[in-house]
Amino acid sequence: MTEVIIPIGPHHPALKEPVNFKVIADGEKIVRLELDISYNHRGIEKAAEQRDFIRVLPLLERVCGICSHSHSTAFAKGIEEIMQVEIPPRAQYIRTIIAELERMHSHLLWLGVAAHEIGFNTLFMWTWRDREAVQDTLEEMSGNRVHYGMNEVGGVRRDLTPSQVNAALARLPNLEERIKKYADMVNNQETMLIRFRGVGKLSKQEALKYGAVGPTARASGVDYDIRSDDPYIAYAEAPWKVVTDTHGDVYGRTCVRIGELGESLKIVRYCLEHLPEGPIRVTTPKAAPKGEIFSRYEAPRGELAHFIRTNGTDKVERLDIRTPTLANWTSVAICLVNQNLADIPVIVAAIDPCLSCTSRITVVNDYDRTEGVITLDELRIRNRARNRRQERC
Amino acid sequence: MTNTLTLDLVMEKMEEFGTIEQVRSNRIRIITTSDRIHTAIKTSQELLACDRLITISAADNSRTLELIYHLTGPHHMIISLAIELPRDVPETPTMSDILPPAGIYERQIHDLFGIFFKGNPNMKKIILNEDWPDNEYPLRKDWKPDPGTFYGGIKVERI
Amino acid sequence: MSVIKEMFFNLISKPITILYPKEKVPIPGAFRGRVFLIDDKCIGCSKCSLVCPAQCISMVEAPREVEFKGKKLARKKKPLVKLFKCIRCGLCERHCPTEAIYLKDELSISGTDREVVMT
Amino acid sequence: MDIFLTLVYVFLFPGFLFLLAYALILEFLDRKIEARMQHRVGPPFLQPFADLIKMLGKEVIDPDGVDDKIFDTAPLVALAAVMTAYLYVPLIGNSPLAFQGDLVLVLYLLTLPTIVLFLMGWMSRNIFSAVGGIRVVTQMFIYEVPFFLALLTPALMAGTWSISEIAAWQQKHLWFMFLQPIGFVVALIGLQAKLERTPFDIPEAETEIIAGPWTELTGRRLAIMHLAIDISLVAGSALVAALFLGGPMTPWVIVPAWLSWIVGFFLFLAKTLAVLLILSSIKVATGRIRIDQLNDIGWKYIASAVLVQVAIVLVMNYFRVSA
Repeated sequence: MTEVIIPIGPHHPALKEPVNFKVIADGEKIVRLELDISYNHRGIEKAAEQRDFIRVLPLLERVCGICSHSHSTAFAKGIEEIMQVEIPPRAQYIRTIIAELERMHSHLLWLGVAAHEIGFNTLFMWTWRDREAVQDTLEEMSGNRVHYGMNEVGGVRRDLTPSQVNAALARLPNLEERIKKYADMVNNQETMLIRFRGVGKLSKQEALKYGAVGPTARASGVDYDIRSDDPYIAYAEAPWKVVTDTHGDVYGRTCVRIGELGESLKIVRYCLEHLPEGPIRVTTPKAAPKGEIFSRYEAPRGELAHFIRTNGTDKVERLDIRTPTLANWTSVAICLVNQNLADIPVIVAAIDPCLSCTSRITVVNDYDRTEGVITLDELRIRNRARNRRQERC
Repeated sequence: MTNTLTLDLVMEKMEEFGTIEQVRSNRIRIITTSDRIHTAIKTSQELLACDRLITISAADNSRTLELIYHLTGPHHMIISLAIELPRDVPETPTMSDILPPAGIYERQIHDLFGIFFKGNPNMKKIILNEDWPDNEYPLRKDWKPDPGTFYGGIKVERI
Repeated sequence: MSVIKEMFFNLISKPITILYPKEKVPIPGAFRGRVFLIDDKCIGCSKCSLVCPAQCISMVEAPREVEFKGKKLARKKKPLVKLFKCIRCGLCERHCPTEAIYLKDELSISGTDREVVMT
Repeated sequence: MDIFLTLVYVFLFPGFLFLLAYALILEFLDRKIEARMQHRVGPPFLQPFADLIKMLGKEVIDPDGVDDKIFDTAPLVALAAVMTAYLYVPLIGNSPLAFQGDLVLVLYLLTLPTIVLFLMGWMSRNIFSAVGGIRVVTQMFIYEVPFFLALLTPALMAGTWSISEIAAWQQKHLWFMFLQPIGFVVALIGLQAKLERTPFDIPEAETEIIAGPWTELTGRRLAIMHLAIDISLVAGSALVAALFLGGPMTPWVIVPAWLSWIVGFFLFLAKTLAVLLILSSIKVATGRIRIDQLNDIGWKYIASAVLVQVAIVLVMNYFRVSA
């Protein structure tokens, strides 16, 4: 059959995110893939250079909806290191709790979306119902379900009252039982996830060669987890282990993510029970000394790297954000070759792409008052004109 | 050799590429020039077992354009190779032949900083929209959105 | 087949969805909802408008006699929050010296005109 | 029955009026069961009816370069085919229109919507619906043969080709569900595939090819095609109920005719709802499989299972005839 170019377009139902794949398929087999990722680029790196350290954190949280705490922690940790400021242990523990709760809610969300990709909506509904427990805990602690605003240069903005700690601990046993149920469902119920087996295989050498990060790499046996390689905040003290798998395909990534859910729950329980007393933040100087730091963080999707360069003022001279999804795109393109068409959403969803992470610049041109936008009613006028033209001819 | 990588080991292996300093317990920074960067990365891959490129960071310190290649490996140490490029003609050889993930990073840096990577297979625009005017590089310090040009989207006169 | 067992168990148990208009969604006390200002505590130092990332707090002329740390103070202006632009990050509450501006857990933020005046 | 009663039978009570209402009720029950199994609340009772009316009122958009006359008539053909198929299934005792061979006619009429779906996909000049159309046809080839075999084996055993007589035959002997369990299971799987419900909704996999052949259907065309699929759900489950669960008759004869009709009607309702419950739980419990996986499952397991069933039936016939 001749080669067919199928555009999996910017607003594809499988991937509610603005990415465009031009898939060159021969019949049902994929031959080549062209990737176009930047549809909502918001200029966060340029904008970050104009904001002082207090106002840049809310901006950095909005780089990505699901891993907002990752970006603000990576940045705050970097700046504190440049200022040589040691934040109190209680703040470290609170940051770890929020980080691991965010990882749990991100993985549960992914499990639901991956099940939805193969039409298995029951698991989608159940995982998102269980995710509510994590969301409620986060909402109690930080005041908001998504953008937690817990981080500040020099510590944490809100303290955890004993009632919040007990309420969170009360929710963990039920969550633990649900995670065991999902692990058992994935491991020995074959028919459930038959679509995940042997799809999008990535061998260990390929994962290393193409720079895969996070669960995508760990599913191929690469033991690459920043929390254990370069421990930060409270990961050195909490008892946990890196979850790896050898399958390398989408099924392996599912097992890794469910394993990580269990590990995160253990970390959260440990941190909640051993929350040290003491202050939650330290007053830091307004400006950071001239310096440069490469701050790494293990976001739910993989390794997040903030390259921060400061020049003595209270603003950042250069902030280079490399998000995990950007690193995983090359390995996705490799996994997709000669898979068949029906598996594109499953493989792409397997790296849990977060598109708002990968693209970050848009310039709204306010000077000469023209805006690149098309209003809804203009769209309707054009449509009606086209229909009228059709009826006449 | 792979589990710990001490400063002097790196010193002895990478001596001829440029000055080496230990920035932090697990960070080593090497400052070289753009013509030796390719061999520097190749030797660090073979001798220092750095098999993974974390990212290529680019920065503009208003005198020159800087590129920093961050490499790491099973030894959990980060080797950062920094090079400086002149502002008028920023040229450097591509690394995508020895480090495949570098392809996407180089295209992104090319869009935002205008650094040309000789030998990169497809240098298409990846970050900015299609009708972004050419040779306008937003992340450079001296770049201002001048009102005359049109930066994309569909032109609608604001009422 | 534990999935089948759980399916039929769900069939007979009460669904978990909260029927929003009838049943109220429980909002925890610490929720960052609408911005409020205690007028007699505000000393018009415009720290909140400086620190606001969305720049939606503008200072408005509102001369008033205010008592601050025991001393009488003639305040010239007070903050006005455009609630539509406010991203509810809580930075103003964090940096206000006299805790005059604060976020309550009120979910419904509605207003009549474009620039909603803070109550 | 004289002409007047037949007309009432065809148009009013167990006929089209009741069929439209019952199709919407079954769709409501299907969505409600699925929702409750997923721990959700599910739609209100009149939701399918509201969807139908709303879709009928929506603007009809013709894709460029498509002959809109065919696009309008194709759903009507599917609807007509499925409604007539419904009439031959016994509802309140023997259906008045029954004749020798109406089982084959019903099976043929039930495949017409699939052909129409393929045509819609192929005609709408859109890459996604073209791929969807191809998938509809490949899926039809895979499940059609086992489905027909599974439904024809009761006729082999009962010795007649009319559905009503097969149902009557079951009153004197066991239900075919017990006599031919494999056939019953394959019939259910085939029905699930014919109605393109979740394990087999490969043609309209919304995460891969948007809505497959349904992509360009808008307004009243979508409403009619959706209604056709609902009615084929009713017709299919009534057919399976009649062939395997004994249909609306009762073993002991009830003297007053109208009482036996009512009892038969309630039996019909109960059995179709039972079949619906099984179909819904299959839909909730599994995820969509790929077209090539369906291919090897279809031919390896389902086809061979039904062939075994046919062999058993032939052997039983041989002994019974000789004994």
